[in-house]
Amino acid sequence: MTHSALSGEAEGARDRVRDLLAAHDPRTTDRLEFLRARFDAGLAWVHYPVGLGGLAAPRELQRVVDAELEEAGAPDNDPRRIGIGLGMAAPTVLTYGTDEQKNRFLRPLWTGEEVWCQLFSEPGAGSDLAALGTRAVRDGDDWIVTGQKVWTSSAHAARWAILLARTDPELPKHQGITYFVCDMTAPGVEVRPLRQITGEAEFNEVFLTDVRIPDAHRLGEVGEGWKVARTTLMNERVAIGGAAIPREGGMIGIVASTWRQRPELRTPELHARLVELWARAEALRLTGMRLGQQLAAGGPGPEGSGMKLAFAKLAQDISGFEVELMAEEGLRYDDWTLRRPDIVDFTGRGPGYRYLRAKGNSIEGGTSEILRNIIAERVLGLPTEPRSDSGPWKDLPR
Amino acid sequence: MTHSALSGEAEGARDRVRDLLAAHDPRTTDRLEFLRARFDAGLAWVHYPVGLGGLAAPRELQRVVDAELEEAGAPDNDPRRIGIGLGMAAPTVLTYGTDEQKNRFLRPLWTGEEVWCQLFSEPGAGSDLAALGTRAVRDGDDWIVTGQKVWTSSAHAARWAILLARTDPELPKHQGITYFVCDMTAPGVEVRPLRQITGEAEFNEVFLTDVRIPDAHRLGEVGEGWKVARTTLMNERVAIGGAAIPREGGMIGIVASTWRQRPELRTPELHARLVELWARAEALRLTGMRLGQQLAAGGPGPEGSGMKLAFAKLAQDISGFEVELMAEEGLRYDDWTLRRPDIVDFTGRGPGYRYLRAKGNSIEGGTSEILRNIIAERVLGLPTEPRSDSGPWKDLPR
Amino acid sequence: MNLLYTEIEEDLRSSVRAVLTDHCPPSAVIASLESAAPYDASLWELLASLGALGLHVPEEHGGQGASLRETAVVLEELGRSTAPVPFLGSAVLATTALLACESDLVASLASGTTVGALAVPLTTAPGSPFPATVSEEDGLLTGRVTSVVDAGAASLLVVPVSGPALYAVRADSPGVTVTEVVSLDMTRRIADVSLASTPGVVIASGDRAVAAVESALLVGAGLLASEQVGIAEACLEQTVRYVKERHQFGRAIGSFQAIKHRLADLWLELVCARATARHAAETLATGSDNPDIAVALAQSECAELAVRAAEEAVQLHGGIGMTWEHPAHLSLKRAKVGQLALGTPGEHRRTLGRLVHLPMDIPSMGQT
Amino acid sequence: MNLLYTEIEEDLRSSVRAVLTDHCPPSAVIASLESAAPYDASLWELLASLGALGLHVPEEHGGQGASLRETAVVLEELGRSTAPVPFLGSAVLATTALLACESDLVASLASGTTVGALAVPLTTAPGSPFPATVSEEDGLLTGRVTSVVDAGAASLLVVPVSGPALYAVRADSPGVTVTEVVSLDMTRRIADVSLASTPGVVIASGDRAVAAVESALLVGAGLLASEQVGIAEACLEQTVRYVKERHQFGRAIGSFQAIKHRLADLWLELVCARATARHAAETLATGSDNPDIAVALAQSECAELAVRAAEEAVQLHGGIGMTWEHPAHLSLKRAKVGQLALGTPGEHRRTLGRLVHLPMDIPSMGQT
Repeated sequence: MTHSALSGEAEGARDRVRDLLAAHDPRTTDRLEFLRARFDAGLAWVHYPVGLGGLAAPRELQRVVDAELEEAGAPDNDPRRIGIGLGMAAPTVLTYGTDEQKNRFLRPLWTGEEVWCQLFSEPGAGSDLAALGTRAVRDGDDWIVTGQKVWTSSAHAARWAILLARTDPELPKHQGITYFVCDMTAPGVEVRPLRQITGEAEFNEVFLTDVRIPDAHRLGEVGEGWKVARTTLMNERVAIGGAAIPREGGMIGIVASTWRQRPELRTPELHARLVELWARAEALRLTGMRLGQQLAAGGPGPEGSGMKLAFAKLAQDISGFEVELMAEEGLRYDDWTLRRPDIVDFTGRGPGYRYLRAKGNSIEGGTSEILRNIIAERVLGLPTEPRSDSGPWKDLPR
Repeated sequence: MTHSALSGEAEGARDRVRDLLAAHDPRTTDRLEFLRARFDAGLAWVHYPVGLGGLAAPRELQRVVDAELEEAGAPDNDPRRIGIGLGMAAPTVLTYGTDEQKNRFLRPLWTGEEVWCQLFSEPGAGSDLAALGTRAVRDGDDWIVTGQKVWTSSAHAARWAILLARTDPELPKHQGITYFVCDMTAPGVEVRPLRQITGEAEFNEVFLTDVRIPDAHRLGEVGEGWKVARTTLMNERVAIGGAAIPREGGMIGIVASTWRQRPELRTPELHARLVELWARAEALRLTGMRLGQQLAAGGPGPEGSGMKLAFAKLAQDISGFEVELMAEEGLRYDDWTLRRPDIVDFTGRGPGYRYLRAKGNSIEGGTSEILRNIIAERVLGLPTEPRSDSGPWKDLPR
Repeated sequence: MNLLYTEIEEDLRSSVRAVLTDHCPPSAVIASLESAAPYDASLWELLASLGALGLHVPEEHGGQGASLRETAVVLEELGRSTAPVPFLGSAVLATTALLACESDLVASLASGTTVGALAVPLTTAPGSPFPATVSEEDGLLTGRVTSVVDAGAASLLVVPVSGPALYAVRADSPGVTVTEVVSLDMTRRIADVSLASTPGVVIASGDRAVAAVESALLVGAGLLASEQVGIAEACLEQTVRYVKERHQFGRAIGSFQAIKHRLADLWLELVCARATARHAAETLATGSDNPDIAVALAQSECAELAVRAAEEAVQLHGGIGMTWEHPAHLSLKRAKVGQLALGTPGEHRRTLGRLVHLPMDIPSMGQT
Repeated sequence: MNLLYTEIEEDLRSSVRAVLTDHCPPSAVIASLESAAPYDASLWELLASLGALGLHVPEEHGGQGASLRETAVVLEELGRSTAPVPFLGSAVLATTALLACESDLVASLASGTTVGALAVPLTTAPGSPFPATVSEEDGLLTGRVTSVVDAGAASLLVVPVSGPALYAVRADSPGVTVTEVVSLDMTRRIADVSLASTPGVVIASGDRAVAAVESALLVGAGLLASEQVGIAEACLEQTVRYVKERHQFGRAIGSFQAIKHRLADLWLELVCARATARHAAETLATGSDNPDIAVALAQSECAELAVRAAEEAVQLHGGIGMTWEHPAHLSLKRAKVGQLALGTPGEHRRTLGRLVHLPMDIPSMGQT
C-alpha cells in the first residue's frame, strides 16, 4: 500500500461521507436511521466487502472516515457497548458465515440493534477451553443444546450469542467441537447474574436446557468449531498498552496524588515501596510505547504477550499498596450493593474496589499462568509439558 | 525406653568409660591408640553391635559417654573431618555389609585412620541421581568400573569411597544400579580439584577409568544399589537449625553489627530491607526451635524439609544485601587464590565470599527446586508430574 | 519456651472447630454479609458455652483461668472460618483492657452475656500515643472515635479519655451514637462512636489507664497473628484441595510444577509464621521473652502471610475464586483488613528495628 | 522519541558482537581473571578499529559523530560478553568528562591510543557532591582517590580537584601511585590512585568542572543500564539454551513448568528494563525527556534485573553454574558490582522520588 494509493482511496471515501451527510443530516436524522444508512453506504467498516457495510478498502481508511463523521457530529454505534459483536462475532461471521448469515447478522450487529455475547467458557473449561462439555445433538434440521456457560458479559442484553458446543464426545477434545449462533431469546436459555467479590455482577452464568438451534445457524463445518473459534479468539486479544498513555496515567497517578496531598500518611517504608511501584509503572508505560513503535515498524512484537501479565501484577501491587497507604480509610468500602455495570471503572471508585477488582486482571482473558506458558513456549521456545489429554474427550479426567 | 532403664544402661557405660580411662590415660596415650581402644571397648557408637565399636545400647546413651570422655580430656575422632564416613558410609556398611566388610571397614573409619568419600553425583545425574551412567561390568571376581563423578568432598584425602554404578543399562533406571566400596588408591582413579565461583576448590571431580573393584567390595545385591543408597541418603540430611541458635546467630548478626557500627552506610531503603531480613532470620530461628521441640516430642516434623530451602534463600538474601550495604567495600574481594578448605566458613571471610558461596546453598545437597517438589508431593500431597523416565535406562533422553 | 500446641489446646481447638463447622459454614457467612445484624448471636452463645470467651481471664474474674495461648488457638479457628463474631473487640481488646484495670466488668464479657468494645480506631498500633479523642467534663464524656471494631455489637464501650483515663460506658447511655460503617471486611465490622455528654464510670486513670490500653493493643496485635495463621492455613488447605480436584488439560492442575512450587513456598512461609505467632502467644502468656519484640515480629510475618495466602487462593481458584458465592473472598477481605489492624506490617517492622537496636537515623537524610 | 534500535545500531551491534565472539570467548575471559594485566589490549585495539571507542565524540574531536545511543549498544554487547576492557572508565566516564570541558585530549581516547580514567570512586552516584579528595598547591596535586574503575589500565587520569577544578594527569607523572585492588569483578577492575605533588593540567574549573563530572556520572549511570540489559539478555539466553539441553528425569528440564514460568517472568522483566535503558540512552542523546529522571529510572530497573538474571542463571545451571570454568559467574560478578556502580538502585530510587515529586519527609520521623 503506497501513500498515494491510500490518498486516492481517501478521496473516494470522503466523497461518500459527503454524500451520506447530504442525504442524512445528523442533526435531524434519527440515530438508528443514520447508522443504517452509514452501513448501507459502506462506511461502517470500510475493509468489509461491499454490501456488508464496507468498501473492500484498506483498514487504515477507517480513521479518515471516522474523523470526518465525528467532525460532522454524526452519532456513533457506541462501540464499547457492543464490543463482543464488533470484535469477535463479526469477524467470525465474515470469515465462516454463509451469505445468508452475513446478510442477516452483520447490519443489526454493527448498528447495535442486536447485541451479541459469547458462550465459550464453562465451569469445567476455563484455561482449558477446548475441554468444554456443552452438548449439541442433531435432531432433524436442528441441534439440541444443553450445558452451562459462565463469565458471559452482556448476556442479559444480548439477542445473539456465539456458542461453542461438543457435537462428538468420541473424538479428541479439539476435534469434536462445533460453532453456532445461538438465539438468546430461544426457550431453554436462562441468564443469571454472576456476582463477583466486588459485590458487582459484571458477568452472567448462562444455562442452556434443550435449546433448539437451527442447523442454518451453524458457523463453519461440523467438528471444525475449534478452528472457527481461533478466528474469534485472535480478534479478542486487545493490544493493552499499545496506545501512548501519559506519565502517571492509570492507578499509579491516583496513589501518587494521595501521597502528595496527604503527608500524614507517609512512612519511609511506604515511600520506598511507592517509588518502586512508580518506577515499575513508568517502565511498563515505556514498554508499551516501545511495543507500539515496534508494531508500527512492522516488527513481530512478542512483547505484547507479556503486557497483560505485567499490567495485572502491577495493578494488583499498586491497589494492594493503596489500601495499606490509606490506613483507616482502607478499612472501609464504598458500596456492596449488587450492581450491574456496563464497563469496568477502576478510577471512579475507592481503593477497596480497585484492590478487589484488580484480582480479576490475572484471571480474565487468559490467566497469568497460561500467559507464562505462552511466553515460555512461543517466545522462549521451551518444550511443552508431556500431554495428558490427547485421547477421546469423553475419557478425559475431569 | 523408660527413664530407669536408661539409667541402668548409663551406669554400665560409665563403668566402661572408667575402665577405658584407667587402662589408657588420655594424657599419656597416643591419640590413635586411645581411639582404637575406645572402639574396642564399645564406646565409639554405643548403638552399634558389640564387637563393632558398640554395646547394642540405646543411641541416647552416647551423649553420656561423650560427656564423660570429654571431661576426662580424651581425644575425639574429629568428626567434621570424617563426616561422610561417619554419617553415610558407616550406617550403610552396618546395614548391608557382610561380616567381613564390617570387620574390615568400621574400625579405621571410626578412628579416622581411613577417610571416606562419596562417588554418587555425575555431571549428567545431579537432581536425577538415579540416572547415573558410570558403568560397572563383571569380569570374573572383579567389576571393571568406568565413569565420571563430581562434587566429591574429601576425595583427595580419602582411602575409600562409597560408589554407585550401573550394572544393567537394559533395566529402568532405579533397577540397574549396584553399590560398591571403591579403593581410592586403585589404578584408574584420578582426582581433580573442582574450582568454584568463590575461587576455592572445596570439591573434586573423580575420573574412573577401568578401575577394578573386587566383588567382595559390593554392598548389597547386584541391582539393589538404589535401595542401599536410600539408607545412605537418609542419613545425609542433617537437621539444619535443629539445634538452638542464639538470636542474631549466623549471617544476620554480621550485618546487624555493621549497621550498628557504621551509621554512614544507612539509608531508609536499606533500613527497611535490613529489618525485614532480621525478622525473617528471627522467624527462621524460632521455626528451627519449634522443629526441635516437635522432634523431641516425637512429632513427624515435616517442617524439616523446608528448613534447608528457607535457610538457603535467607542466606542468599542477607549476603546480597550485605554487599550492597558495604558500598565501596563491596567492590572488593578478599582473595581469589585457589584454596582447598576443609570446611566452609561463612563468617571468617568477606561479604563478597559470603555472597558467592551462599549461591551454592540452594544447589548442594538437593536443589531448592527438588525440595519444593518434595514438599509439594510428600507434605501437601499434590500429584506427581507425568513420568517420562520409566523405560530402560539406555533409552532415556539425556 | 513451648512453641508447640499442648494437648489441652488441641482439645480446645477440636471443640471450637466442631462448633464452627456446624454453625458457621461458608454459605452462612456469605449470607450474613449484607445482613443488618453485624454478628451471629447464636454462634456467640455457643462459643460462650465452650468457655472460649474468657480463657485468659482468671477464674476469680469469671473466666477459665487458662492463658493467652489458649485464646490464640481460638483465634486461629476463627480465622479459618472468618466467623462473624465480635471476638477481637470483646474477648481480646476490651477484655484485656478491663483485666489490666482489674475491673469487675470483665466477668460479664468472659461469660458472653455482655459484648464489649475498646473505643480506639482499629488501625491503632501498640506503642501509639494514648488515643484520647474523648474528653470529660463534670463526669460526662464527649467526643468521637472512628473505626471501632465490633462497636456495633457492643453493649459496653471501654473508652480512653484524655486525662488520661479509661471509662466504661453503656452503649445505651444517653448521647451515645454508634454508626455502622460499610466495612471492607463485612465479617468484622467497624463503627464510628460518638459520645455527647454521656455518663460513664472511671475504671482506671493515669499511668494505669495508659498501661491498660497499651496492654490491650499489644495483646490484640499479638493474638491477631494467630488469627492470620488460621486464615493462611485455611487458604492453603482449600487451595491444595482445589488443585487436586480441578482438572484442566487432562491433569489435576495441582500436578503442574509451577503451582506445586508456589504452594510449597506458601507452606514454608506458613510454617515460619506459625512459629512467630506461637512465640508471641507464649511470650505474652508467660513473659518468657520480650513481648514487644515478639509481637512486632509476629505481626511483621503473619499479617503479610495471610494476605499472600488469600491472594494465592483467589488466583489459583481461577474464576470461581472471584465469585461472591465462593468463600475465598471472605479470607481475602479479613486478611487485607488484618494488615491494617493494630499496626501495619511496616509499622511493626519499624518498631522492631527500634527494639532490636537497628536504628534508622541517617546522616544524609537532609538531602532527600 | 525512538525506543527501538535503528538499522545503523543493529549493524554496529553485529560488528561488535563478531569481534567479541572471535576474540573474547568465555574461556579467554576466565583465563584472564587471574592475570596481572588488567585488560585485553588486543581486543581494545580491535574495538578502536571499529570506531567503537569514540561513537558519541563529534568528528571534529576525532570521534564518529554518532550519539550516546550507539555507545549504549556497544555497552550491551560488552555486557553480554563481560569483556575485560576499560570501556566504562575510558570511553564513557573520562571521554564524557573531557567532552564536557571541550578538551582536545578527548581525541586520543576516541582513537584508543590513550586509555583514560575518571578519578572518582566507582560507587559515586550522579547528583553526589563534587568529589574533591585531591587538592592543589602551586600547580601540584596531592590526595587519594579510592576504587577508580579502569585506573590500572589508564595512562591519562581525569582528576576532580577541590576548588573545584578538573585536571588531566598523566599516569606516569611523578608522585602518581596506582594500586590495583582485588576486585569482586575481575573483568572490570578498580584501583586506588594516590597523587603526591603531581603535576597536572587544568582542563576546567568552577561550575564547568562540576558540570563535567556530573555529566560523566549521569551518562555513565545511564549507559550502564544498557550494559546491564546486555548481561541479563545473555544470562537469559544461556539459561534457556541450557534448560532445553539438560535432561533430568527423562525430560529437558526446560519442560518443567516451574522453570518455564520463572524464565517467562525474567523475560518480561528484561523487556521492561530494555525499554527504560533505551529511553535513558535516547534521552541522554537527544534531550527528548528529563535525563535525570530517565537515568534514575533505568538504573532502578536494570541494575536489579541484571543481578536477578545472573542469579537465576547460576541457580538453573545447577552445579555446573557454581564452577569457575563456567561463565555464569562472570555475569554474576559484573552484575553485582554494577549494582554498586554509579549509585545503587536504592539511591537511584531515592533520587527518582525527589525528581518526580514524591517527597519523603515524614511527620512522625522523630519518634522512631
